[in-house]
Amino acid sequence: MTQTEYLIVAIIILVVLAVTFIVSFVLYKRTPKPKGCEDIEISEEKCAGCNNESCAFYKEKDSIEVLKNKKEEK
Amino acid sequence: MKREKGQTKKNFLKGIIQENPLLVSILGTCPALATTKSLEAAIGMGILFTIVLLCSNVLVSLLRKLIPDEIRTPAYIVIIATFVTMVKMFANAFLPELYSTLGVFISLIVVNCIVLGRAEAYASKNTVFDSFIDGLGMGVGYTMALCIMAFFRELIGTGGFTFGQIFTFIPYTALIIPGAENFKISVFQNPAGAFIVFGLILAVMAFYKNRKAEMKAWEIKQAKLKAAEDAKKKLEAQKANVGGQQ
Amino acid sequence: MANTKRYVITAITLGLICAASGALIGVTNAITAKRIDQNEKDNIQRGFAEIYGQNPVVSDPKPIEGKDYTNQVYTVEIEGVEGVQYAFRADGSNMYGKISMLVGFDSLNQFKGMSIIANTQTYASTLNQNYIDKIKTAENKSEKIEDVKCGATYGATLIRDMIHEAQEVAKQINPKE
Amino acid sequence: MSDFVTFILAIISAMLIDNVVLSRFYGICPFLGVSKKVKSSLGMGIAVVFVILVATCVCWPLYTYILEPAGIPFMDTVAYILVIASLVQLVGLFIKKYSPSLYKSLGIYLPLITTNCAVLGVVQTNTDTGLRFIDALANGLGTSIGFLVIIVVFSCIRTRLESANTPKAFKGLPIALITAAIMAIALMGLQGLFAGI
Repeated sequence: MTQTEYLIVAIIILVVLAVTFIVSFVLYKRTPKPKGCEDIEISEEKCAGCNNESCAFYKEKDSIEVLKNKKEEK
Repeated sequence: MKREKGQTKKNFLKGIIQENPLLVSILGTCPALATTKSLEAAIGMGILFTIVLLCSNVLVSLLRKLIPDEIRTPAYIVIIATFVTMVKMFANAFLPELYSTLGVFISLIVVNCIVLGRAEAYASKNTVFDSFIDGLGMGVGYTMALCIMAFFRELIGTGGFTFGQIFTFIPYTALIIPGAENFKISVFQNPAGAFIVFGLILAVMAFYKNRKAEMKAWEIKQAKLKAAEDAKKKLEAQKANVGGQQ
Repeated sequence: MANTKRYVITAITLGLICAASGALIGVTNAITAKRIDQNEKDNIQRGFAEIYGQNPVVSDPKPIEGKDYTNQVYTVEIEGVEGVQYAFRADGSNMYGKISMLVGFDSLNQFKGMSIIANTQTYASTLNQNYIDKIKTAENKSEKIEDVKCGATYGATLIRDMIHEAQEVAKQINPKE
Repeated sequence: MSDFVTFILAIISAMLIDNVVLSRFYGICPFLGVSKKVKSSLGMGIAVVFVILVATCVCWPLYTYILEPAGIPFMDTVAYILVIASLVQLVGLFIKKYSPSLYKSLGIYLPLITTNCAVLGVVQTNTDTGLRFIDALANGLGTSIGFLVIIVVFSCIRTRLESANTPKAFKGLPIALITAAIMAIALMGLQGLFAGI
């Protein structure tokens, strides 16, 4: 194969990778959580000490605060 | 939209002090421990990081209305990876010493939680200018935190500072404290030293935070005591008053 | 209908982002490629200066084929020194990374010195301290080359093998006897 | 020396002597963030082992047989991050759909692995340093097992630190970092283990 052909193949593979990533990302998000795992994200002990804003569950962190406050009130 | 006065300044300072990405949020720790062997390397890493953060923040906030919510993360990762690759190539071409010193850690900016985190949490919701200022503040804050760590590590580990080895355009200067080379503790140049310095910095910060909280609690307590005393005095005075009347 | 439109817009946006990234990286490459090549050449020139002392006149490299490590030969001329000297470029790798170096010989095929161009070994600093620096400062260099026990034995063995091979090639190219 | 012996030696040296967390500084974020409970650190470690192994097997051929002949080796970081991210999403998808029990224990850590420096770091160094495939595999295996071992050991220590009587300012992360420093010093003692071979 010449270099140009290799280049074309490489670009195709890169595009395929990008498409795979996007499709799998969307599919992952759309798949419902299995039974019995609906609330695993909002567990205090697992996420405490990690401030990673890019974590997919970070948005649900606020709910951890809510949980904590509720506990304290009790 | 009307802007509050001083909001830009507040926005900028927030990244340096209140929400310092390294010292308060404990994010981006990998390069912080690995590239702080010398002050120069830390400054270089901070600058590259700031450039990537600024570019990605600006572009993400420019495109924030175009990118659908559902595929935000993949788009951001592609954008960040592009900028990192560009920065890497520029570093390789124009600062080859910096490139070889930092090595794989330039590529690892892609997976740095701060860049993706700021894109997700800030730039995707705010205007271009705000995102720019936010990126600048976070970048400067991170660079400063790196410099603090590198300062102690190089000072204790080698007994002074050397410049001009990585940024070759400045002349080579070695500022070694006379006599210090007999007292240097070389473990601070090793991985273990990085952990120790980072742990001690966090401990100092926690100490001041605790003391502040204690002072506040003490003030509240004093205020309460004073109030109670006042009330008591008042009561006594009333009693005396009542007694006097009788 | 509205859904289809949304998907099309999404796809176009993503395509544009990817195309823009590709274009940006391409442009950056066009800007920096020359400079990176030049850096590499400077590095090699610096290596020769390190081996031979002053700035020597170095020919363009000629490829060598069929060897494990040695892949290029340079002829080196120095003012005031008679005879042509040969230097070799050798690249080798082991399980800890790769080493690229220049190995220089004088006109009598005696080992003159070496210069590391790239060292990506995991234990690069140990290797530098305990092996390479010792060779560079030693009086009897060929004796130090054999002493590979240094805490990064695999890297040292690799360097030793590369030097030995270069020595053989030098004898073939420049037979003196 | 036979290839097998070098393979084993490479694994051991990547795992202990040149430990991924304590001397190469990859993956400090999960090392500090997810090491509060032994169970969760075990989950994170196993997920990382799996992803690093598969990513190594995909990325090395991708670079050597496609990117390099095509003359675009500088696209490596982009390609690797795409491979790792899609791998993580695919694994997550599979687990989410077919194995609720695995999802329960690993589900929360999977999205975090994309931003774990250890994965990209290993894959990138494999090609940056020009390793052969077998060495790259050994590096990946050793690194990931090293990560698993260290994070589990560290979480065991941390659970005990919780109840230890530490100064107030050192509670939490600072004392954990000092502990990590002591562990790093201990591992430094292994340097030069294979010097005689």
